[in-house]
Amino acid sequence: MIDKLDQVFVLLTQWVVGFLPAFLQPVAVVVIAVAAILVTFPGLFAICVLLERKGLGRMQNRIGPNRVGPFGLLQPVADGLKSLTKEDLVPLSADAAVHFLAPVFLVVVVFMGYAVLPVGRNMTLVNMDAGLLFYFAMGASTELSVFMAGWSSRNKYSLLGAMRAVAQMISYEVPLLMSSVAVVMITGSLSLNAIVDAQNVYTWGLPHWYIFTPWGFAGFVMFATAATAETNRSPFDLPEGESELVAGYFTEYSGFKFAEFFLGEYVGMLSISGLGATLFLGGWSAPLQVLGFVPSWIWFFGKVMLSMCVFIWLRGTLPRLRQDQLMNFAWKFVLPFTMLNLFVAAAWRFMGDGWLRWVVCSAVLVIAYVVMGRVGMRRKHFGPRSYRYAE
Amino acid sequence: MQEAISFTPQTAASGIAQMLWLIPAVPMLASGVIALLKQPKRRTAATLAIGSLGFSLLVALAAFGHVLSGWSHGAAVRETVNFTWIQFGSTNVDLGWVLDPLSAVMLVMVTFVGLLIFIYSTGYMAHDENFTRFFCFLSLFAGAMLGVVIANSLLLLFMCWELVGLTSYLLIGFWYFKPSAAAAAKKAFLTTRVGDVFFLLGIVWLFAQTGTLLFYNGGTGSMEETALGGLLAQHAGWGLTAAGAIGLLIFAGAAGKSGQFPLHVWLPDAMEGPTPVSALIHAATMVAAGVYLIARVYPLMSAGAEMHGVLIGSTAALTVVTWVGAFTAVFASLIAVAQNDIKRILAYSTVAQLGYMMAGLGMGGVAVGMFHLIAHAFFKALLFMGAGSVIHGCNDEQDIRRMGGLKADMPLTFVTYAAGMLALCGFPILAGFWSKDGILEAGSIWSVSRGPFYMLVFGALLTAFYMTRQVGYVFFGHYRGTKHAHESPKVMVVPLAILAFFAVTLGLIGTPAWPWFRAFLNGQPAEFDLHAFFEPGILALMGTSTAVVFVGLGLGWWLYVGKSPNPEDPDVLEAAAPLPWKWLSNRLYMDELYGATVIAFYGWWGRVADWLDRRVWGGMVSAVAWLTSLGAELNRFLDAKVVDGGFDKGCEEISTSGGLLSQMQNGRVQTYLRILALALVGLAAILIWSSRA
Amino acid sequence: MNPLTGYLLVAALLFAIGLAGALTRRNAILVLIGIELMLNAANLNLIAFWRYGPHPEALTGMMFAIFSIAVAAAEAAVGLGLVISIHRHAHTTDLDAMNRMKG
Amino acid sequence: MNFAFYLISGLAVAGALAAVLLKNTVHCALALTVAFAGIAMLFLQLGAQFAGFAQILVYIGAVAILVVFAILLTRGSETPRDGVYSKFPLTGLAIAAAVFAVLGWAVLNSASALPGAETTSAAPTVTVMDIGNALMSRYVLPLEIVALLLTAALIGAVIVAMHEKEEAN
Repeated sequence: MIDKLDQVFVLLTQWVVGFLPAFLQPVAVVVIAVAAILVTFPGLFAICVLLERKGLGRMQNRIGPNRVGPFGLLQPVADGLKSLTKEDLVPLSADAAVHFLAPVFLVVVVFMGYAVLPVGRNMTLVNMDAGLLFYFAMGASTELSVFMAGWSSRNKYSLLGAMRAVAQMISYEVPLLMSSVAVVMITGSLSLNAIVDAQNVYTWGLPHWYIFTPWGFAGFVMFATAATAETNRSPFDLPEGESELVAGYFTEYSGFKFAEFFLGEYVGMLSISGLGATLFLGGWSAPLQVLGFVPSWIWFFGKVMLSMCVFIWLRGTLPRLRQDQLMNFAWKFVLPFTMLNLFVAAAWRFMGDGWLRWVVCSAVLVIAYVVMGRVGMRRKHFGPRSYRYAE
Repeated sequence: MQEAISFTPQTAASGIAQMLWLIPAVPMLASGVIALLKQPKRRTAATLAIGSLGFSLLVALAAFGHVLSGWSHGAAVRETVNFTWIQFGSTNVDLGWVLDPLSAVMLVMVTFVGLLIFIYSTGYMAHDENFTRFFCFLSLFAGAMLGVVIANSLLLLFMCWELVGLTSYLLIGFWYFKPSAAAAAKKAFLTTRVGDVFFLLGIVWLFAQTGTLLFYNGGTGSMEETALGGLLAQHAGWGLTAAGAIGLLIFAGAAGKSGQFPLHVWLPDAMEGPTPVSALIHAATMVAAGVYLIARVYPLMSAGAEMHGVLIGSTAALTVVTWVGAFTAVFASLIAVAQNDIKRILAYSTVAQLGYMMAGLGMGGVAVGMFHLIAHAFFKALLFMGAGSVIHGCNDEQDIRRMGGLKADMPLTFVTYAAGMLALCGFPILAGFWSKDGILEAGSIWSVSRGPFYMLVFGALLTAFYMTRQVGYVFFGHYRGTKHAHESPKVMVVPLAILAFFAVTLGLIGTPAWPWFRAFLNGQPAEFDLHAFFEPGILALMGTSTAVVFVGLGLGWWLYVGKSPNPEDPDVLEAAAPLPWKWLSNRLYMDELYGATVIAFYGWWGRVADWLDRRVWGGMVSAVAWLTSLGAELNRFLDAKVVDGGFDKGCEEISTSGGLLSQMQNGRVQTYLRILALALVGLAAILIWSSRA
Repeated sequence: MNPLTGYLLVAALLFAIGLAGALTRRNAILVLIGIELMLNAANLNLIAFWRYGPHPEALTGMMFAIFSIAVAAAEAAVGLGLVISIHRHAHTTDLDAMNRMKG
Repeated sequence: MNFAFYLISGLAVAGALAAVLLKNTVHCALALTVAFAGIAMLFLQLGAQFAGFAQILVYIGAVAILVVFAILLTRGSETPRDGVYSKFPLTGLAIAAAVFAVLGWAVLNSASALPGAETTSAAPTVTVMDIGNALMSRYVLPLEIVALLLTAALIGAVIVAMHEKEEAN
């Protein structure tokens, strides 16, 4: 029974596909899976938007949206209708084609990411051998769409915002990759299913999640920071910093295209949290062996929503980083730390079981964190500000 | 007579010999200091000159005393101090000085006479503004003359000889603003120079043969037997031995300096200089240098003379010396007769007397010649200074026809002048008589020929005649001059008196009875022997010479004394024999003869040289220049046609084609890419085409 | 027609298009784009031959392509860096103007 | 030859043509990314999965962005003053055509001799593990050399494009 509940969606699709002629079945399976993804994640998007506005309100000691529907639950529906009906303005000087293509390309690429995420047991759209690589390949393309958006609207602020966003995304893409490489090194395979299977092992009831290993924990922390930067959220949301660049690269967008960007951003956050959960939090594996009965996809979505809460929580508390601080942090702290993490993971791998490897790895990581934090990030006593005007 | 002189072997030079070099050095030093003085410093110049010469006199007397004491102890003294002057390669040139009777006597004579003349000239030159310069030259001359006297090396002697020549030039041309004085100085210098050239040839030949120029060097000197033996062995053409030839060459130098026959022309003209100069240089010392040189080189000249029993034979060199001396004596005396300038007469008389000395040396040996030289030095200096005081008295009037009757106005000068005149003529018992007598005696017994004897006797006659003529014109008759004559100051008359005393008494040291001088020079003991007079020919000889002197005096007295003809009308002799008189008064046209021959020759030779230089050498140089220009022309042609035409044109072609190629590299990347692609296509096409078979 | 020739033809076409781009465009960056295209065409050839070659399991073709991709990325980075620095000095990206290396 | 191959190669060629011929440089860059995507898909179709994803990651992710940055930094986005094409565009095209003709001719002629004409073997499944092993065994030297090369290129590009300090004043 539990197994049935766990595999409910899989069985459902097999039942539906059964009606179709044989040569159509593989295509049908794929179509159904894609449809499922396209339905669930935008739904989650709506929930997150509400959750975020309610959460932020609560954090800022105010109620948040409660006018639309009971306790404001219909607020996302209202937003959606609003964006659909709003007039879609395109600036005259804008480059029409690229202006139109930018949000489309963004949404397409972001959804492509979900192809390899293992939502539940046997519930991966495409079980690719180089799944992680595919995911990062798709992740890398989002910068291009951001650039197209910023450049095509022929607006100085949007171009500036786009440039900042692209620079930030490139800077944090490398640490993102490096931290995930540690996980790949330990599991020995790029496919996400293999990674989840590797973590889905229990000793004394406790799962072998990578987060519970010193290098895993460090890796997860770095992955989380890189993820928030990658999705331009909270402390790193400089590109669309309202106070300076109005709305960053999508200032000139309105109406549905603006909604698409919004959708793209939130779906990106969901997918990156999903990846984080898969890599470090054991994907759809249960936190305790005893809880094994609970269907796998619940754990996956639970972890994703937990990450979203953390995102929202971060947004409510941390102030915005300045551009140079942001870049310095990326190149002078996160990247070196993740590289060190690789070495520690290798050491972890070859030091055999026992308390020794725990002590050594954690000691090295803590010392590195303190030293790099103190030396690297010490507030430089800044000299007089030097202005450099664009040539 | 010339006997082998036994000299004590060279012992370590005594103290005085060591100091001998001070004698010439101090006057020279004095002249140097005077040269630095300013013109108005007259007193210091005079005191310096006289003081230095006085010091030299004292040292000379000390040296003479040393030699005298050595001689009196029976050992003739000859001490030499030699040192190496310069050394090149293996040979080295030695210099040195010698102290022996000959140099001692000369030292005393030169310093004594020089001192008297210095004192005399302080008075005579008092009015001249170049007083200091005069005394500078005088002391320089004295130093040089003393250098010649003490020299033991022919080279040192030659150096001082030239210095003497220089000072004579400076002093003759002292009044250089007078063109005649300047010309006379130049003439003197050049003629002595001709003589000196032969003298230098002699020196070099001697050095080549004997390897040393020192006279006496402990046996190895050039005047000693070993060197002389070597020289005799050599034969130098015309039957002369090397010794004879070298002797003759040296005699040519001496002839130049002492004014012998061919080179005597400069001496009369040298009278242009101030009178003390004439007295010092052209009477007493410098002209004597030539005679002294022959005396010093006598062993060389007389080397190889055969002995005829007692009489010593005569070598070819000595014969030549004698004949030249005799002829000069007669020749100069003849000219002196027809002269009207008081100093010119004395000049010709000096030339004559020098001829006597040379003849004396040639026939009678060193002692005879030297005795006459010493005697002559005294009375000729006296005569010149007397003439000087006469001229000074007559306000610089030199023509005797404008003087006369000075006997009364200048009694002291007249008395001393008369003494000197009598000594010169050879008046019995005066100095000149004994010295001339010695020479005549030597001439009478000369083995070669009796010609010179007769010529010398005729010369003595002429000497007596022209001297009385001169005294007659100057001191007797009435004064024909314009201004009133006056006696000279004491500082001039006192030296005259001293010299007069010596002119009278000097003869005693050389009389046949007591030949002290000859003994002293030859290093033999001298004993007093009255019987010498009674030798066979002596009395006859003395009788003939006194007779000759009296004939001369009487003739002169008869013709000239008391007549005082007025200056314009001709001389008595001139009236008697106008043609020979004219010849004699024009000095036998010797100057014109030289002018016609030597000067003409030089002129001609100058033109030849000029022609040679202009035509021959010039021609060659221009030919070379022409050749180089031709070469340059050829080079230009070659360069233009061959190099430019061929080579450069070729290079241009290459560079233009290079230009075309460089179009390809125009820096644009795309052109390279196009070429690349085309090449690819071409290559592929070829490959495919070739492999299609 | 066997599939390999198809791929080879496509690669050749892409190569020619890249070459045309490199030859005709004036802007240096577009020339670089042309060159990138030519490189990709070459990679395509490599993988095509690897795929239809006799020993696909030897992985040589694919490895070669991977290394070529890496090197091409480096080349693109340096090339664009050069173009940027040239632009800063000569204020132009016009290829014809960059003929300082003229012969 | 199945329909997908025609579709994808058409996409790639269209992208390439657009990249070469378009006026606006940014459009060319974007067209270039399309071409890269097309080529990546061809790789995937040929079974080289790793190469395909690497192509996407490297070219679309990095090189395209780099090109776009370069365009913006050198103000290429404004239309150039003196024409888009170099002086002799036609010769360029002609040469390119000639090269294509030669290559095409060579391919067609040697079609018979090409391997794999007969065996339509299934795509060899290459797993990342095999690639890893190959890299670490047979191709370890090229790997190290490429690592060195990339570092050098990284530093070199930075230095070349760095904005010298002194030039600022």
